[in-house]
Amino acid sequence: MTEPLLRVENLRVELPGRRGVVTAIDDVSFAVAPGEVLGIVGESGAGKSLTGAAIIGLLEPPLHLVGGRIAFAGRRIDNLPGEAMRRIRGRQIGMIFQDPLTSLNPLYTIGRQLIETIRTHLDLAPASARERALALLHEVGIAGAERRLYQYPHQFSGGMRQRIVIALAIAANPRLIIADEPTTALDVSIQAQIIALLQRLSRNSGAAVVLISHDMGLIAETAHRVAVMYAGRVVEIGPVREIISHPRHPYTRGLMNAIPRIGGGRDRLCQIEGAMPRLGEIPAGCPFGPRCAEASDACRRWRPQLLPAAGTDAACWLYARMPAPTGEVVNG
Amino acid sequence: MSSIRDCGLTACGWALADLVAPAAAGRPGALLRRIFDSDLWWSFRRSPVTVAAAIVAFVLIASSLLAPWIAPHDPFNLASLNLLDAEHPPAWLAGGSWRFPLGTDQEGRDMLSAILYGSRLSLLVGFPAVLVSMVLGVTLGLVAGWRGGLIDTVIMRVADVELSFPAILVALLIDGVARGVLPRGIHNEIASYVVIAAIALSFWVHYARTVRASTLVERDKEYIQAARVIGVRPAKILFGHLLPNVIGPVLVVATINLALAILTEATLSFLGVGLPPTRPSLGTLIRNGNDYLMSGDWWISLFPGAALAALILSVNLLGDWLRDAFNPKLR
Amino acid sequence: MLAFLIERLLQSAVVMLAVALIAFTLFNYVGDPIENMVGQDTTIAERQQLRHELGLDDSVVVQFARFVADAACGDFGISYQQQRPVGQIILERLPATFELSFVAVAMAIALGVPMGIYTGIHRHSWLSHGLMGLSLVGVSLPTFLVGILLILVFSVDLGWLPSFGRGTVVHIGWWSTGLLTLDGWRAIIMPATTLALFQMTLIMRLVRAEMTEVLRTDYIKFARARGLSNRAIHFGHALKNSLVPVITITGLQLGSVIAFAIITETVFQWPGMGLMFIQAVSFVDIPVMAAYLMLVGGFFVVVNLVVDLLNHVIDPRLRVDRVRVGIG
Amino acid sequence: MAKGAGRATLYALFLVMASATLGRGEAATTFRWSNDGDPTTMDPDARSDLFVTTFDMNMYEALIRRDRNLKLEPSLATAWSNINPTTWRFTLRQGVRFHDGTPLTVDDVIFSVHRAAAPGSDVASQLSSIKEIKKVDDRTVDFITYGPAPILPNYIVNVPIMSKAWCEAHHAANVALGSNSESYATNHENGTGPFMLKSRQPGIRTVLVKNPNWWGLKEDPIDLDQVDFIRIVNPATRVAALLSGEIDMVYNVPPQDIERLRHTPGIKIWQTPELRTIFLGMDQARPQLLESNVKGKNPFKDKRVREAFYEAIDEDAIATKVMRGFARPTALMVGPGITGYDPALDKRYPFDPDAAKKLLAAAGYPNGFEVGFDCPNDRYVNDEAICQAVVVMLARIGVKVDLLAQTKSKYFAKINAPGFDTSFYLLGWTPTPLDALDMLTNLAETRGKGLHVGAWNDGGYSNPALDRLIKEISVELDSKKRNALISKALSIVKDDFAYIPLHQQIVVWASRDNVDLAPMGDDDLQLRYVKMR
Repeated sequence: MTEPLLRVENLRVELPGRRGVVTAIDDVSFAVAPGEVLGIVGESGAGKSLTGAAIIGLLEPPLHLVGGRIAFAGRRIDNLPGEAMRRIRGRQIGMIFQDPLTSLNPLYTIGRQLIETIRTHLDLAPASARERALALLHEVGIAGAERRLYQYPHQFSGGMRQRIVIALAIAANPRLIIADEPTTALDVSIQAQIIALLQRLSRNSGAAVVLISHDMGLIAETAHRVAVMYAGRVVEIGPVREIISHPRHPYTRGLMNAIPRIGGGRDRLCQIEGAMPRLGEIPAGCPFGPRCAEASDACRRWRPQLLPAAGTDAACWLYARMPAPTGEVVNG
Repeated sequence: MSSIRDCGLTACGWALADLVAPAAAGRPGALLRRIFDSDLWWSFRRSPVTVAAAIVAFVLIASSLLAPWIAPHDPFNLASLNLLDAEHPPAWLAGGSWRFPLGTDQEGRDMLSAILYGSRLSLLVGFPAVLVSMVLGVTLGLVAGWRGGLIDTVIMRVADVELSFPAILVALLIDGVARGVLPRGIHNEIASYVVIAAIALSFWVHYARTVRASTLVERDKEYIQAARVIGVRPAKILFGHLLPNVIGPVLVVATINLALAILTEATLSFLGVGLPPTRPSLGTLIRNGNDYLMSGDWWISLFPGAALAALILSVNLLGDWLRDAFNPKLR
Repeated sequence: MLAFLIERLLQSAVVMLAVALIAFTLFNYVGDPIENMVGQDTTIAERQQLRHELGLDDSVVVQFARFVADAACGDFGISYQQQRPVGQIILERLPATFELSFVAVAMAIALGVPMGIYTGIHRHSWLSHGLMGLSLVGVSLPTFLVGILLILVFSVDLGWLPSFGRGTVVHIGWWSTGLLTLDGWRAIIMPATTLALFQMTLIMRLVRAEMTEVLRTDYIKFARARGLSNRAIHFGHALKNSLVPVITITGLQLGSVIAFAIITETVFQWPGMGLMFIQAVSFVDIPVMAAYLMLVGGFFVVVNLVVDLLNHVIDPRLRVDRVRVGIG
Repeated sequence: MAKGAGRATLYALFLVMASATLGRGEAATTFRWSNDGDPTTMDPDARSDLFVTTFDMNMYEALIRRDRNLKLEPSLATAWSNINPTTWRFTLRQGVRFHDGTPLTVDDVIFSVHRAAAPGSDVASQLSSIKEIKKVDDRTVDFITYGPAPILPNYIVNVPIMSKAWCEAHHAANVALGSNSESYATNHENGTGPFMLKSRQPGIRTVLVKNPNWWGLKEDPIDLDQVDFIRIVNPATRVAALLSGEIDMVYNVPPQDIERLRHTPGIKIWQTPELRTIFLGMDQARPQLLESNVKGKNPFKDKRVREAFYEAIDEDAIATKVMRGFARPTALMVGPGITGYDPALDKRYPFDPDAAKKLLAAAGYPNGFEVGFDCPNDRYVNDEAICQAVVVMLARIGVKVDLLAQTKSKYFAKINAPGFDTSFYLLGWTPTPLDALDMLTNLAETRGKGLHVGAWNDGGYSNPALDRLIKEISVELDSKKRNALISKALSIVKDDFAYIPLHQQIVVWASRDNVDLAPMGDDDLQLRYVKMR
């Protein structure tokens, strides 16, 4: 296993609110190897986007990092001073947001926004920066880049704008790209093109990708490994094949069954009863406990750690060969 | 982004509904608990500046509205004025007396009572004037921005004509007409309405232009088109969805215009078209006192000035908090 | 765009005519100029004769028609008070008011915008609260009080600045400027500050309100994610997006600069058009008042035009819409 | 603009800037003075108020002038006498030259009198008694009047002598008031006086310089080389300019600042009683008052009501508090310095609110009545404050007064002819020829057709006996007998309470302490008397 490009250990993010402090991300750990595509999946509100924001250091106050370490290419980046972190953003880690309509500054031409980002990180004269911008546009599949460089965002379609966002994100050849629901706002046909584009770019530049999405189908086709998050925690993580074919954690299983299959039966899709608990009201023990059919007394009292479960790691007592750790209750 | 704006209304609608609903259900106690429990109160309590501003505003407005009962003298009752006690310095200075705690003006009016009565008059002119001009201006601004075409041109050109007449001239016109039409006696009673009309007529333009500019930008946003698509009546779209998203700058202009309204009233009174000289407002007190600054009677002008400054300061700070609190995007 | 310009200029002509008509109906409420033109010994017969000569006993419509006809060929009539052509008086007084307003607005923008940005970015720093509070005091004190207090401190007590007038003035053609002499600058500081105070507060608060909203948008978040410097984000991306409402209101506030200029010029004896107008009102000098209002009316139309154009320059979305919807 | 041209203009601007700041060297002795009003015209015949007259009469001169004690003294005429009841003969001073060098001749005198009497001239009404003017020889001229005109010299003081050639050359032969072409004489002058016009910015600044070959230099050596008149409208700014030393003298000093100025080092206060009398008038003509709740009759027609109003007003309080001691309470409609003023009569009826209440009850108004009160707020010193004080005092005896204070142009348009639209008003009057007859004809005589007759009698007071007395006074040549008749007339006006006189204002000027002035009753600043150490 080569040294992981990104290593996240026991990440903990809290949100001080009116009724006391709430834990938004609780003890999340995972790693991403260079060139690898890690999918992070889960219901909305499970903390996927927050994890992405935490990695790139863009948590908006009052959200703030409380515990854990984030290491990028072996160097800790969660405690870097503002200026140092800023230099990493865009240069080492690129980020793509969900809604292309609002991710681009309406008053600047796309050329200007591209050239500005390029010259911020790469020491290029304006003319060569312009060449690179044109090359980027070409690379992300925008025809007639020469003419369109000086047009404004509102003169492009949703799909085209997302391509420009991606061009912006990879402008400085970052080694890691965090894509937060990159295709959610687009229709299906464009989605496929965007995903293919992301895969091609990642393969060509060897950049790792953290793909955040609630669309299991998308993750299944794209990611090498998948982390399933629930109520601010990683409940299961492992190679995509394993997660798809035989999910270990009951929640992951529920998710897989919820995906309609082509040629599958016509009857009702099976649903997971209840709803994910709000951040302030996470039950003791396993957060999925109340909704889990196989919940046992242990599940209700002790919080499971990520335990190896034949092929994937799952935070579930079903796979604990050893008896549950004695007495010690860890409450989220 | 557009989704956040879309819930702009619902958020503040929610805050209000949250407060009102239980009262409607006939449980006033619950309303109080609701208020103290709601988000608004929490954000209010958190910023000390706003709490201080609220206290100052409350004290000033309450004391001025209760002036007839709490003021030591009645400055508008001419019979009680005695010319010989004119220009007493404040009580704590030599020559001052505790009968007139803040001293007296050039006509023997006790400063403290004059400030209380004066600010009552100023408020009774200031607030309605700003309200009327805001309602008128915002409505016309929305309509101009929304409909575009001829209506927009007409409204904006009327605004230009309006803009070129300083409030002073507008007041002269209205006063002249009022004086010509109405018999002398009634004129004094409606003097304050004349002033309100004059100020409102020359201030509505500020709101109209601002709202129009913002409407032009918001009009093509998706949440508006969405509302249009589901058949919401245009008026509901304008006032329900669009207005909350353009209200920010309007509140800024409104709170500052309150200061402008009070001062304009003083200028009009000086020209003899505002309130009658025998019933001076806060602005008139400052203007009259202004001539005495050089003669060493600084208190005639500075105390009313300070009162006005405190009033405007607190109202504006409250305005700031209110705008931020009601703006879901900033929560 | 040319069609749009011509259309707006035509509209401005209509506006100026409307202003002149309203002004004329107004004048018979303002008082009777004859009283001020003659001494106490002039007989009633002479007054009637003078009134007839000046055409004051004609109906308002006739007076208005005559005024517009003359104005069209640049003759604004003779001032009752100064017995001189109104056009000449305006040419003398215009530069003073223009320079004062220009310096005041420049000062207001130069101070208001950065302060607005700072308080917009650091919303809860004590300095922001200090700035917000301080700026309000400037707004809530009446202009004439602020003016007098400045004079008291800087002219009477310290003697640094002149308490009145425009200092030595350099004539370039018919235009007179005080900005070329040190004495001129010393004279303009206090009046410009008094005038700028109100504008500065308004601009600051507006920029703050808009900046706070813009900083929450996705494209700012994306800009940060791209590692752009704070300066580029705040002064580049964020500021430009906050400018649209600010420009509209600042353009609009030029009007209140003119209204406040009337008071400021009276306090500092600044030989501008505001002072001329106030004296014309108290003297009921109809030609001067009519000319002033027409000029101000025209000025506003131009300002509004410029504001609309600026908005189009800044916001490309408006530009496209204009073509599609044909905004008036 | 090509690069080179840009740099060139920059140099030009820079040079202009440098020269402007250098060229400000002070002239020998410059006297800088300021006032709120402005000398609106340099044409001495077109002037409309006292201040313009004062200013212009430093450049122009008349045949006769007044000295610092208001006594008549020779000016362009060396001698004058009433050779027969209807003829005044004047002998012209020799060797006098106008500012443009042309000599002064009798033809100039005749031309000037005709110009002054022509319509449009503000002085015309004062020359109504002159039938014709005849040239006797190169040194003497005769004024023939319709009837005996004992006070003609008092009017001649106000007739400025202009150069016939200069006026005709610049087609300023008559006053341009009201015409729609600008008159040359408005902004240029060619007088014979001690000062000449150097530069003029109307409404802002007017600069005069000494006339080196003035005929009067021997008796009155002129101390000043240049006189800068700077207009400052705002009272507080005007006082500040004096305190900060930017100006040497303030002509119109706000009364409330006088106390402080008196105690400020480096400042000197000059004062002398002014000739203008401030008084209250009542509408005694209309059967029913325009602005009152009394219907069917006019309370002011009843002498007891007028006396009640008189005794309800505490003039001493007004003089000390409102006017801060700068007013001289008066019982008569004319003050000291006016020919015919009789000090014996100058005792006010006592201030007695209780007696006033009784009088009102006796007249049928036990709890008073309502009446409108018209007042200017920017014409006389503290005019609005005086009115508010009167309102307060009358309120104490039950009379509810509805005060309408307006700017002077609206105020005069309301109360003066032809409408006389007022019931109770405040007014001030300065007899221009400094003679009581002027006050009696304008204010006390029943309104009639003739010139002046009751022209300003806005209240419509009418007393046939008084009218006959006034006719007698106007033709009585013996000054002792004339003064006796005037005293009789003044006592009638006083005892009949035709008006309620309040006070004569006191002229107050303020200056730096290195300035020496000669304040005069008619508020006339004669620059020839001004000295600077």
